[in-house]
Amino acid sequence: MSRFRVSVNISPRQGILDPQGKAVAEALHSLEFADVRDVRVGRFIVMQVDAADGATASQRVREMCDKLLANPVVEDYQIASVEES
Amino acid sequence: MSRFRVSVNISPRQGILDPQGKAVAEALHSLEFADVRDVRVGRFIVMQVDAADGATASQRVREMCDKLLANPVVEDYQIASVEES
Amino acid sequence: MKFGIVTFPGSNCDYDAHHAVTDALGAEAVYLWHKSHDLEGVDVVILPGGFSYGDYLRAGAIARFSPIMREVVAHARRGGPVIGICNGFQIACEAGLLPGALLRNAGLQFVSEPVRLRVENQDTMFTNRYSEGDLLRLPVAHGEGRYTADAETIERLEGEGRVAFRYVNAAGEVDPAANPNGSVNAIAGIVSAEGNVLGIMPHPERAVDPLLGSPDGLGIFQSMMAHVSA
Amino acid sequence: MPVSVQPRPGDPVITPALVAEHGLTQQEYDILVAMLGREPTFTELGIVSALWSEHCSYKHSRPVLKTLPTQAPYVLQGPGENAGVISIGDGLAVAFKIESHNHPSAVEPYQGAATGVGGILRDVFTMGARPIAMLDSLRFGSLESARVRYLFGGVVKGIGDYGNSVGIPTVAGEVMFDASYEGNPLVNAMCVGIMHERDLIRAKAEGVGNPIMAVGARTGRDGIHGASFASEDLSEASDAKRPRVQVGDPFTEKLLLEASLELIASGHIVAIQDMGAAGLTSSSAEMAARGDVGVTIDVSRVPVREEAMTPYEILLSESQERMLVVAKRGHEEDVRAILTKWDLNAEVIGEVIAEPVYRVTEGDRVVAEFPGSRLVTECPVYTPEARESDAIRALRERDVASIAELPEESDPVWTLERLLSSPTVASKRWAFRQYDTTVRTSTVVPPGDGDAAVVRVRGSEKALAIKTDCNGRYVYLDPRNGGRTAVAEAARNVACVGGRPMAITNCLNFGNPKRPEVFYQFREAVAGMGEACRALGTPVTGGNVSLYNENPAGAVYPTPVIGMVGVVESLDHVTRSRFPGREDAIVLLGEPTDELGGSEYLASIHGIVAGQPPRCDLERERATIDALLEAIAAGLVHSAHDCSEGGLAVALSECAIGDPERLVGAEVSLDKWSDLPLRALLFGEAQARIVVSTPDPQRVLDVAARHGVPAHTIGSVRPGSDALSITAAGRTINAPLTRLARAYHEAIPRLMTVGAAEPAILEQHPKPAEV
Ligand SMILES: Nc1ncnc2c1ncn2[C@@H]1O[C@H](COP(=O)(O)OP(=O)(O)O)[C@@H](O)[C@H]1O
Ligand SMILES: [Mg+2]
Repeated sequence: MSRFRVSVNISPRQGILDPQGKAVAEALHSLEFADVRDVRVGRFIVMQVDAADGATASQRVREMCDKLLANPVVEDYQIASVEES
Repeated sequence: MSRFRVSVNISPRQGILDPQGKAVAEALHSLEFADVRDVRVGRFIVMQVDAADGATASQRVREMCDKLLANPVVEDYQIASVEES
Repeated sequence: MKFGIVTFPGSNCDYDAHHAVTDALGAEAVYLWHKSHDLEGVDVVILPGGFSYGDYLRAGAIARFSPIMREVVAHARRGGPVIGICNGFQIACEAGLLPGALLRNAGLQFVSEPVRLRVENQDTMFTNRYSEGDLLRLPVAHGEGRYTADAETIERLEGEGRVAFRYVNAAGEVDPAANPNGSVNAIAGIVSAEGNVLGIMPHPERAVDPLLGSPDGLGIFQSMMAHVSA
Repeated sequence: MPVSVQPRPGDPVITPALVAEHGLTQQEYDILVAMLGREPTFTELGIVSALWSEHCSYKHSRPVLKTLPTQAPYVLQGPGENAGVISIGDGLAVAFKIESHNHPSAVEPYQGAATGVGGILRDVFTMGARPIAMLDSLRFGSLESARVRYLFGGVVKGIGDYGNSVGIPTVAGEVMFDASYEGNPLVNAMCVGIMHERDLIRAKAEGVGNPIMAVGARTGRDGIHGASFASEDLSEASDAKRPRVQVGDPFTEKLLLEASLELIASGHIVAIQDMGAAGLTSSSAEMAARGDVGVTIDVSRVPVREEAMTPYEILLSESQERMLVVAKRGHEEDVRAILTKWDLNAEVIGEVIAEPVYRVTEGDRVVAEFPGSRLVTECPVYTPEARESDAIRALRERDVASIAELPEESDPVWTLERLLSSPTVASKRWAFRQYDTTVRTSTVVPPGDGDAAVVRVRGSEKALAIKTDCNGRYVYLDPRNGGRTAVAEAARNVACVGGRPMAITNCLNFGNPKRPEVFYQFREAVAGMGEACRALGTPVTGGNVSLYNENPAGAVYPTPVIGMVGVVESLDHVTRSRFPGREDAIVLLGEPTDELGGSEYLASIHGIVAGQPPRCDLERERATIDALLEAIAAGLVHSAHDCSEGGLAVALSECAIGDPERLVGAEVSLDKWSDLPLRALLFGEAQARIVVSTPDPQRVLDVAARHGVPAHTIGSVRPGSDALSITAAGRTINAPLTRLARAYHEAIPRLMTVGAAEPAILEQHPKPAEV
C-alpha cells in the first residue's frame, strides 16, 4: 500500500456556455493580452490517495468523479496526474 | 506565429484553509472513499494562445496569472500543459 | 395535511418554509433532519433553500447523499409531492429527481431582487390555484440559478408543458433583461415527468405576506394543499 | 508554590529587536518584566504583544471612550461584552455590535470582508441572540482607479457570499468614495440579533473546576499577529510581516451558530466567547479577567489543522469559526453531543482554577504564566498630545461662498445630474443586489426603499429600524460637530422609517493616535458623539476602535461610523422614502441655510473639501425627530426622506426616482427662500431636514409647530408628470425624471464594468491590474 498524489481537471462540457471563461477572456483582452482566445474555466482537484499502485489510485479517483466530483450533465473530467508521494 | 493550447492549475496555497477541499474530503469519506486525504480544490483554466513558440506562450500565460488569473495572497499557480494546436 | 421540511447542514430557508406553511398557509409542518431515515408520515416534502454543505464543489452535489434523501427519492418515486426551492431545486437536480442542472449565473454575480414570473401551466399540483399567464412577484436570491439541459431535454420539458414558471418583464413577456441568471428559455421552475416534483429557483416561501412586498408565492402552497386534500 | 516557567527548546532569545518587532515599547516591556518578576519567555512575549496591541487593549482610546454615555433603563448590557443588548419589551431583547476589518480587507478584500462578517456574527450569537440582520459601512478611494474597483468589488462579494451563505439578510449600510481612503479602505460590518431576555449570557469565566472547551474549527497558522497587524500603518513593511490571510468558512459558521444557540439554551455552559483577534489568547484571558478567576490552558489539547504547531502559534492563531466555552463541570459530554450533532468538534483544553493565575501549559510543561488578570487590567494606557492641524483649520476657515461657479452650473440640471451620479450619492444597488436581503422573511424595508432598514420581530407587532451613517468629510473639517452629525443623521434615518432611535454601537476609524492632529480628531469626534447621544437619548452599548488607518499618503478622514438601532412600535408606522403614486403635498421639516462647507457639491463639482460643515443643532434634531414620529404615528406621512449628501435637490430627486420602475414627478417651489444663494438652497447640506409627503399638510405643519420645528409646504407630488420641477429665485428648473434616473441608477454599474480587474470574474479573486 503506498500513497499517491492524484489530480483531476473538471471542465465545462463543450457547448455548455461558460460565462466565466468569456469574462476572463474579455478581461485579458482589456489588459492587452490580445493573443488569447477560447478561455474555459473549470475545477482543479488534488488529493492524496492510498492504493496498491498508480493504476488503482487513478481508478479510485475516476469512481469519485463519476459519483461526486463531476456532474456528467454539464462537465467532463480528466485525470491530470498520478504521482507516488 | 502559431497557436498553442495552454492549461493552468490554480490551487489554494499550502497551509491556507481550503473549506471546499475539507467539505469534499468529508463527503468522499462518507461515500466509503476512506482512502483519500488532503483534498484541495482549485481552478483549471485552458486557453488558446498565439505565440512564436511554446516557451513564449507559457511565458505569456505566466504574465496573465500574475496580473489577473491567480491571487498571489491565497493561491499558487502552475502551467500544466502547453501543446501546439 | 403535513409538510416535511428537510434541514441539511447549511440550509437557511427551512425556517422561512416553516413560516410559510404554518403561519401563512395554516397547515402543519415538521423539520426533517438530514441524518434521519424517517419522513414522519408527511404528505409533502420541501427541500428548502440555503447553502447545503456550503454549496461547496457544486450546489446540491453533497447534500444529495444525505441519509434522508434516500427516503425523499422513494417518496417521490411513490408519487409523493416534493418541492425544491432554490438550493432545493439544485439538490433535486443532483439527485436525479429533475433533469438538467443549475449553473453559475450568466452575470457571474449573486442576484438578490424581486423578479416577475409567468405561470406557464396551471394544471400541476403546484399551480392549480393560479391561471396560465398570471404574473407573480417573487424574490430571487442565488448565485447558481442558470437552468441548463441538453436540447432534447429542453424540447421535452417544453413539449410536455413541464415548464411551470418563466422569468418575464412587466409586460409579461420573455426578455433577456428580465432573466436574472441566463436560464435557457427563461426557465424559472419545472416539474418532473410524473408531475409530482417541482423545482423552482425563486422563493415562493418568502412571498406570503403583502407587508413584505408580495403574497404571490402562497398560491403554490395552497395548490399543494388543494391537491393533497382532494 | 510558584511553578517555574522555562523557555521551550528552540524558542528565539528575547532581544530588544524581537521586543520591538512585537510592537512593545521599552517602557511596556519593563512593565511586563516587573509584573512577572523575570524576563518573559517567547510565548509570553507573544501573548502580551497581542493583548497589549491597540486592537485588544484600547490603550490609546479607553480614557476617551469612558466619556460616552452608556446608561438607559432599557440597556441590559453596555460596553465590555461581545455585544451590547437592549430590551425592546415583551421579554425580547436586541443584541448588536459593529466591527472593523479594514486592514485585512486592504490586503485581501474578499476574505478580509468575509471574515469581518463572520467575526461580528459570532459576537452577537455568543450573547445568546439569533442574528437577524447585517449592515455594512464601507469607504473607498475613487472608483476611477482599477485597484479601488478591485477592492470595492472584492469587499462587496466577500460580505455577500458570507452573509448569504449563513442566511442572515444584509439590509442596510452606506458606501462613500473619497481619495482619503485610497489604499486604506474602511470595511465595517454590523450585526443585529434578537433573543429572549432570559437567554442573555455573558462571556465571564466562573466556577472553579469548570472545564474550558475549544469548539468549532481546528486551529491553523492563520493570521498570526493579526491583532498587532491591525494596529499598524499599512506600509510596504507590513507587507513583509503580513500574517497569513484568514480564510472564512461560512458553512462552518452556520453550523457553529446553530450549535452555539443550542448550547446556550441547553444550560450546559456558563460562558462562551468567540476566538477572534489574538484568538485563544485574548478569549481566554478576557473571560478569566471578567470572572476574576484563574485559568489554565493546555495547548497540546487544542485541535490543530497543521503539524508541529508551537504554543506561540496555537495561542495567537486567528483561525476563524472557533469558540471558547466554559462548560459546567460534568457536562462535557452533553456539550460534545450538541457539537457532534452539528458535525463540529469540542475538546476540553483547560480549566477554571482558584489560583489567581493565567497559565498555559504544553502537556505538563508550563510555557507561560501571568499573575491573575493583571495581564489584562495592567495594560498601559496613554493619553497622547492632541492638537488641531493648522492646515485643516485653514481649510475649515476658507470662505467657500466666494468660490466661483463653473459655466455649466448656469444649468442647475447639469449640476443635479453630476451630483446624482457621484458614486457617494448614486444608488448602491450594484452592491446590495449581491446581498440576500429577504432571507428569514422578515425584511419589511429592504436596502434602497427607505432611509433605514426595517426588520420585523416575529411574535410581536414591533419592528427594528437600523442604519449606519457617518460623513467623514464633516468630521475631518470639524471633528466635534462632525461627531454630533454622524449620530444625528443615523437617528434621523431611523426616524424616517418610523423608528424611535434607542441606542448605538460605533466603529471609530481613525489614523495614528500618536500624531497630535489625529488624536485631536479622535478626542473631539468622540466628545461630539457623546453630546449627541445624550441629547437624543441613545446610549452607546458597545463598539470598536480601528486606529492606524493610514497609508503613505496620510490618515483617512476620521470616520466614526454610527450603527443606530430603533424600535418601530407598530407595523402600521413603517414609512418608506419614495413619493407615493398620488397627489400628496410635500412638506419640508426644517429649513435650508446658506451653508456649503464640506458639501458633496463642493467635492464633486469643484473638487474642494473645505469650509465649515453644516452646524448640527441637537435640540433641533431631537425636536424634528419627535415631530416626524408623531406625524407618522398619526398616519399623516406617506413618505419620509432626510436631506444628506447633495442637499434638498438630491433628496427630492431620490424621492422621485428612487424606484427605477416607478418614477414619480413633483412640482416644488422654494421661492420663499429667494434670499439664499441658489446653489446653497438646492445643494447645501443644512442638517435636521426631512422631506415628507402627506395627504394632510396642515396637520403635519401643526404637529411641527407644536414641537417648535419650522416646516413649510413646498409643493406636491405629480404622479402624472415626467419631470421634477423646482421653482427657486423666480426661475423654474425642469429636470426630466429619465435623465435623473439614469444618472442615479447607472453611475456605479457603469464604473464597475470598466477596466480589466473585475473581481467578480473568478470565484477566488484575480489580482487587480495595477494602473
Ligand atoms: N453597502 C450597503 N449595503 C446595504 N445597503 C446599502 C448600502 N449602501 C447603501 N445602502 C442603502 O441604500 C439606501 C441609501 O443609503 P444612503 O446613501 O446612506 O442614503 P442617505 O444618505 O439618505 O442615508 C439605504 O437604504 C441604505 O441602507
Ligand atoms: Mg437618509
